Amino acid sequence: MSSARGIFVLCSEPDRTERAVNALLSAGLPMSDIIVISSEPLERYRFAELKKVRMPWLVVCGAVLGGMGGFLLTSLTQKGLAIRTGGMPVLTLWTDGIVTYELTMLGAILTTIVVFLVTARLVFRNHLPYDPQVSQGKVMVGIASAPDALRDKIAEMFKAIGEIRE
Amino acid sequence: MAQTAEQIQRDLLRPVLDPSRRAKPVIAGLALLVLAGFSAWMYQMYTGIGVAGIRRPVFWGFYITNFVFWIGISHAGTLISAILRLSNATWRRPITRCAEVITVFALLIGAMFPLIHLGRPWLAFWLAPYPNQRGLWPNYRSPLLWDFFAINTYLIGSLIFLLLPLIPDCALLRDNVTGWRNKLYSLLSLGWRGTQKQWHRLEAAMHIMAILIIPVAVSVHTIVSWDFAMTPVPMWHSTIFAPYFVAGAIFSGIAALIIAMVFLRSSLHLEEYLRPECFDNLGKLLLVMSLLWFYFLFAERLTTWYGNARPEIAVFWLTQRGPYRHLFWVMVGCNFVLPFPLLAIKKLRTIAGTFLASVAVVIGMWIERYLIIVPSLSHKFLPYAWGTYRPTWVEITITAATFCGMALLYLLFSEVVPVVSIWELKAGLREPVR
Amino acid sequence: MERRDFLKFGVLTGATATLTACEKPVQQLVRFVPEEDFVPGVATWKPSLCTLCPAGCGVTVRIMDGEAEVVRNGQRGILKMGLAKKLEGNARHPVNRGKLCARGQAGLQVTYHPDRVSGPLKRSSSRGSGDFQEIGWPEALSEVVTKLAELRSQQQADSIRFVTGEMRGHRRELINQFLASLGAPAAVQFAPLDEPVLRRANVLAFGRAAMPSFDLERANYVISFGADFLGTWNSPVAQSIGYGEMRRGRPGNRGKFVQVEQRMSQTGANADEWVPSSPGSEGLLALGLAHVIVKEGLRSNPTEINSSREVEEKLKDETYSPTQIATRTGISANRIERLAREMAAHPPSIAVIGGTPLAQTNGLFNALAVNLLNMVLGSIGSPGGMFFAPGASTVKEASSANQSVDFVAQVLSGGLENAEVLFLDNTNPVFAMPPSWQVSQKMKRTPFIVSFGRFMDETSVLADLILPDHSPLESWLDDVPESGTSEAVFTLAAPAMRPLHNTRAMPDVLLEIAHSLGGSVSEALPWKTFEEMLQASYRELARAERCHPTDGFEKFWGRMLEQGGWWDGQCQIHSPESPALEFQAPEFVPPRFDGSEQEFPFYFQPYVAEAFLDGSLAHLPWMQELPDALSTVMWGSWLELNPKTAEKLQIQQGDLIQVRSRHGSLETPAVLNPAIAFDVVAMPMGQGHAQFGRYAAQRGANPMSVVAPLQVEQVGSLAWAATRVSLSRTGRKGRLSLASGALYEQEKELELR
Amino acid sequence: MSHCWGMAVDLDRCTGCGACVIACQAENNVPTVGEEAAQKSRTMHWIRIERYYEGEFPNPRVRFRPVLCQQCDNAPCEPVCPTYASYHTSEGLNGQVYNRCIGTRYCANACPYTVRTFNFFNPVWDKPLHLQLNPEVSVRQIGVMEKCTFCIQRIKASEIQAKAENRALREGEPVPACVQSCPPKALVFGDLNDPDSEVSRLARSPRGAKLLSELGTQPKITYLQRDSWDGPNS
Amino acid sequence: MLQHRLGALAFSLVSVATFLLCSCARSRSANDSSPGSEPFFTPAHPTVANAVKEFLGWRATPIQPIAFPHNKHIANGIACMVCHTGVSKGPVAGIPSDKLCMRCHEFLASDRAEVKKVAGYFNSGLDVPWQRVYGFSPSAHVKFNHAPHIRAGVDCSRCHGDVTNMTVAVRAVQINMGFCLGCHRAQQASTDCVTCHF
Repeated sequence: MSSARGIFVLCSEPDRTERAVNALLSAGLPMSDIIVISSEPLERYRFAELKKVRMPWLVVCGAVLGGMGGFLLTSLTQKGLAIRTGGMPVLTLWTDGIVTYELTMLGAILTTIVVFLVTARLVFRNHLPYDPQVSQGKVMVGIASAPDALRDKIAEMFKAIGEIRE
Repeated sequence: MAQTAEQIQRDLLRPVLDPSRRAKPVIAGLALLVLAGFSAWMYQMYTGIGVAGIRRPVFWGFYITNFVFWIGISHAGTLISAILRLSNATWRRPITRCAEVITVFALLIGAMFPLIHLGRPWLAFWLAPYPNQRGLWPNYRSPLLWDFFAINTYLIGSLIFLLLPLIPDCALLRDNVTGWRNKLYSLLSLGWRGTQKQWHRLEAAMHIMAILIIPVAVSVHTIVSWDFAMTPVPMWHSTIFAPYFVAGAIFSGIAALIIAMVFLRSSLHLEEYLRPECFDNLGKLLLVMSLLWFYFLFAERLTTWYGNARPEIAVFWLTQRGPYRHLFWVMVGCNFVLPFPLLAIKKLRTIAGTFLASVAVVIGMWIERYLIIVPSLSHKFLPYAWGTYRPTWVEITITAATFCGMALLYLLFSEVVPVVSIWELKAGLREPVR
Repeated sequence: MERRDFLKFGVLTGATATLTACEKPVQQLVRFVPEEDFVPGVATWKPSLCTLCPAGCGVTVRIMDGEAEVVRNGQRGILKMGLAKKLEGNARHPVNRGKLCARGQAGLQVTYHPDRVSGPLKRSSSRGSGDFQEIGWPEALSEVVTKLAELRSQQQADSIRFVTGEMRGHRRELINQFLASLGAPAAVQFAPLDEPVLRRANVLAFGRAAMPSFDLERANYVISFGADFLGTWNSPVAQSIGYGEMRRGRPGNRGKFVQVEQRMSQTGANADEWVPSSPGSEGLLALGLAHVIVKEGLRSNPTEINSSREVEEKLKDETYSPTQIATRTGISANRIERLAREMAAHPPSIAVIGGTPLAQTNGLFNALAVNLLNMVLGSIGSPGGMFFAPGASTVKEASSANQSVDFVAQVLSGGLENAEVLFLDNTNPVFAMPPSWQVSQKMKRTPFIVSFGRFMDETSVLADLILPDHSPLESWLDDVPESGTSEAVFTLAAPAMRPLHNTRAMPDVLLEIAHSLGGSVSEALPWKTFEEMLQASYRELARAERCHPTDGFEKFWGRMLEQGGWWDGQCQIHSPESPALEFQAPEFVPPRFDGSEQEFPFYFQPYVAEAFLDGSLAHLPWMQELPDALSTVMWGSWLELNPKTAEKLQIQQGDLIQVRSRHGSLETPAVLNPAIAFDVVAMPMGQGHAQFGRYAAQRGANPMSVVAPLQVEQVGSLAWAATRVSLSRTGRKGRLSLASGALYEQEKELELR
Repeated sequence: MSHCWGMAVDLDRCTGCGACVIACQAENNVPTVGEEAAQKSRTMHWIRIERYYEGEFPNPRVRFRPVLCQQCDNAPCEPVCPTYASYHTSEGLNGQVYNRCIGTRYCANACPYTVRTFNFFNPVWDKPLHLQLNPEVSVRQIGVMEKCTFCIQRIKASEIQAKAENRALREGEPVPACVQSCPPKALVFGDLNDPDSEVSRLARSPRGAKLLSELGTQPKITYLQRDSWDGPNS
Repeated sequence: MLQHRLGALAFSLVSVATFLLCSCARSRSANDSSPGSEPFFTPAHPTVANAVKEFLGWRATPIQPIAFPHNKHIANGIACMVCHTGVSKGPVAGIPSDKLCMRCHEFLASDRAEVKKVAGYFNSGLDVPWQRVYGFSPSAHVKFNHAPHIRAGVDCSRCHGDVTNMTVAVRAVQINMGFCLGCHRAQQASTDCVTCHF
């Protein structure tokens, strides 16, 4: 590990959290480096404001992919099917539509979950510090890798806010 | 809302963390009945589908009734919760998860029935399109195949819809237990930390899912209705069927939700959370659906009666005055006559009132599905081939077992995870009062 | 393998190759083929003969090789053999011309029935207990031989009785020769469908004891008095073919068909007009029709009758005028007149009588009256009329005229108790006779009973010894169809397949017994096998008839076996050969009924069930599951009554009804039939077997158990339609399997209201 | 030239005798189901003779109508089968591929003629009744749907035979078992693509009608209506 | 084989449960009226193991009552069709009855043990209970006709392997629908389902 270690503070209430965040910001850290871990979404606070996500667009892409998959599945089967049907259609556009529709939705749903898991860094990348006290309502604020130069300063600031975790 | 976050957490985690409750005999009893149903199914599988009461011309009976019924019930959840989420109704917070769980379990149970009713269930995998040496594919023209796709999509969707908001609560549990349960919840929480990014993504994903799940749910019951409407069977071949079924599904779904909530409320002491206004609101919804259902019923019956086409009118009179008349009027009573005053009069729209109405609606809607399937099939076009249907003990056992199964799964679920979303309630605390 | 051996093998395979090369093309009628020559998986068609009813249709049997589980020399194993797979009509046979009824086709199941008696049995405990032990053929035969020899030595051969079912051709010939050689009285037939009344009437009217044939193909008007001629009566396949042609075979000319009966039969269901006369009044109605025709001078081509003047005078009598008979027959005078004028205006027309009217106490009157109507219509022996099949004249028919009656007389006069030895073949009087005649009890007193039964039925179970016969498909068969053809026909069939079980053909058994007895008996029956007897006999016949072969008897015989018999191919419809008809106009005799109208308000009409005939086919699962044409009932018996009657008695479809007469009672479910008179209830014969294999035993009820023991006047046969009964509900539901869901196609419910 | 097999049923000839029912049962290995199953209307007959009363005593009438698979051109049973077990053969028949059938029974519900029968149990033939089974037709196993095939095995055998002899099929070849047996010749079978065949001729008859034609299923069986008698030349 | 694996998983789960729960379930005759009858077909499979085997297409290797050496007969110049007579004429190739065997073996190699067995069957009036080597399970519902294939010039070995090197015939070729279809497609023979399934 590099010398850069994380430093966090456990705040017992959201107002303190805001103070902690402000402290970090004042230390010159960018908002994107600041990590706020809580047991509930803290949407009201400034630090919760993140830029717009691209998730819906990805989902639309997934839907299009799913739909294309569905349409290809039905239409290619039609092509590749060796079944003799005595002149009856193997498929029709109307019923193609239904399967295509369902697979479009499935594509969208699966994309949503995948995009969520990836962007929320679940399952895959899991090295964030944590403290079980978060689930008792504490909020953990800090940065994952603080330059040594700043660590002491931050620690100093955090001391007033709450318990420090490294 | 007077609770604090700690209180919420304590109250809602109690059922999970404190297993020393009296549910065990209930669970054992339910499990026994489920086992009986499973045995009946195995007996049927071993001896042949003939142990069921189906016969010519009523080739579909209890099983498909159950299938439609349970798929209908499954619309409780996701649809309601999605609509309420999207409309950002605050009173949704304590009930969304109850509803979503119903969806998943009802769907699982419902999806079992097409398998149970197959003549050769061991070949059910032929419904899936996969490359094979025979060069055979399923027939995409068959509504049953649409069902296959729709139900699978819906099942995956509603499972995700249920599990996504469960992740933070699993993380919460993870921090509150030790030993193997800790490992289990660690796994279930997928490494959830609770960073603001995660929260944000979660809410975004939930929002998208809520949007996605509504058209899927509508399509599922539409397609279930098309299982019937696509065939030239008297009173089935009807354009009204799709909205009729969707409305009926939501109708029975809300009723199921109310019933589940009443049980949860009393057994898990969630009086503080599942508050009367929830029931009042759901009761209003149920009232709307009851009116809608009656409207559809009237439209369907009136056009059939007015059209007076020979095969259709035969089925019409069969249900109206023939051997199915008792069932028919019980259905109307359960779905409209009884719930309407209970739900329309504000004084009666209490927890008990909505509960009573809901029980009636669930019974009535089951009968409705039965009356859609059996009379039509028993009186098709050629009177010589008319017939009757009577279920056997196998069908009855399996049907009863699925109700028990639902209760059992629900009960077990409520013991494993908080059945009311803790983080959503907590978040609700901070919500600016509008 | 050594070189020498290999050469031998080569020769052999060469021979096989030649054999297969000159084999006949498939799918053609071939005579009995040894198993080795079957092409596996390819069907061969062999001619045979249907013995399930007296019509005598020619059939072809589809034979394919298969593996049967058999017992050979006490060892169970697999045998590859030709197996009959399907029966179809013999396309060349003049009676049924390639067609076959449902019953005939189900004949296949007689052979493969799981409850066939598979070997000789000896009674092992008291009579009727049904306990038998298996014995070998030698012991079984020696027992019979000992018994017969003993009787012969005691000069008691006349106490031997032989009762058969309906039987023609050389089987009967052999039995009679066998009996004659023993010095025993001739065999007696007992067949419930034998129609002794009609035979007697035909003897009286035409000097012929045969069943009549009808040229329906060319008829323009057919009136049938109770005869189910499209279903079960006489020669139904031949008659159905003719009916089809009458209806639609002549473009622009569709014949009319009128049926007179109280309960609509399958035949009646096809009628253009259905006339429900009152029970027993059919003869009167026929005379009424004849009255109108004679009185109004509508006759175009009357049959010459010697006594025609007297008969005519008699017919013109006002007693038979439509107005006079209207109340008695229940048919309005206008209608009678219209019918008479119609049938006279559309010659050729035919009147047919059969079934219920003949089973009234005045059955003979009814039959004679219809015969007279035919004469008045001029339909005797003319195209489009009624005639007698020419083949029938070649075999002795007269003796068969009253065989069933003889058996009835024998039963009633104590003939059974007096018998020392009773042989039974293919007949079941215990089942088919009313219990009040106590056939079973009387038979129990007979010291020694031998049955040739293939199945354990109510009569065979009383036997001391059961010597099971081959199934028809395993036997040599021959027949001279009595009706249904205008050609002279001999049907002949070799066994279509090898026997499945340890059975022996009854004629062969008789020959073996005769040879064991030795002496004059053996000399009288010089043939080793039945086949030999047939050959010898047909050699004679071939010489006597015009069919004498120019290319030698062997070829002729081969051709006969290949096509299933011999027929001359010439249509011969001619009047009966009696010089001129001597005929008395019959006197009207009112029918009598057993039981008072007050106590027993309903006429009870058993009828011949389409699927079971007299009950002899109830053991076949295909027949049990064949929905009855009108009631659509399967697997059971039922009582038909009018819905209005049912409503009055508060009876619903499927209710278990108790039917009671003065002589017994039975319980059976009710079936509503809108086409039955209000005061008539009808019930199919054939069910209610106590024993008859797993499919028939303990199923339904036997209508005979309530039938009164009345006899047809001047004939003596059972008047099975002369019973009155009362009905009562038991309060239970009966076991009723109905194929139909609705009576009417247009339900009255359907109107907009 | 491809064939289009069809049938004409002359209801004026049909006597309701049931010969076709047994002929079919014998030819096609149609099992008997026993009384209990028959009570539940689970009989397996591929052809049934419908009986309808009209009117009441003393003027009742009865109509018989043999009903078998109508081999619809536009068959409701075909599209609903999820596995292609019921499908349209190249000769226009409604094929039923037993081994592909998973037993949804959807086709039977969709069939407006209710002519499909289902194997609720494995068929049973008490030994040695199994020896009567026709080896040219499969014995349908539990859980599969079956129905009239127009005796496809006979059609195939005739076609193979004709091909071996290098000729076209003749009129009157093949013949289904029911048609073969029918005593009054009410059933006529043949190639509808051949305008001179008897079945084509009958299909054009003014008496001809299709069963439930209002449903647009386009059956290949023509029913020639029963006439009433109103004179010698009707 | 994917479908088999999938199916196997599902079915084995189910069948284990069946075995546990339905050990008391007796085989039930559809003809209730016929107690004690010995049905040719059981209502379901006689045992669960049996059902699983059929589902997975596992077939026991047939054990023949007599070790018939195909190779010796073929080496002696006896063509297939000498014994399997039906192959060019009809649907079934046919297994000869012991009468055909005895045409030669009455005096050929009649002292050999296996030949004596044939003679034993012949003398008892019964046939040798040969076991099927090929053939389809009843649930395949397939009707195969040899003759058109022979007429089309399909060699016996195409489906039956090289019998010249076999003693007792073994299932040398796994015949399944894919095998049939592959050939039918290559030869442009009909692939209409009712060509074989009826």
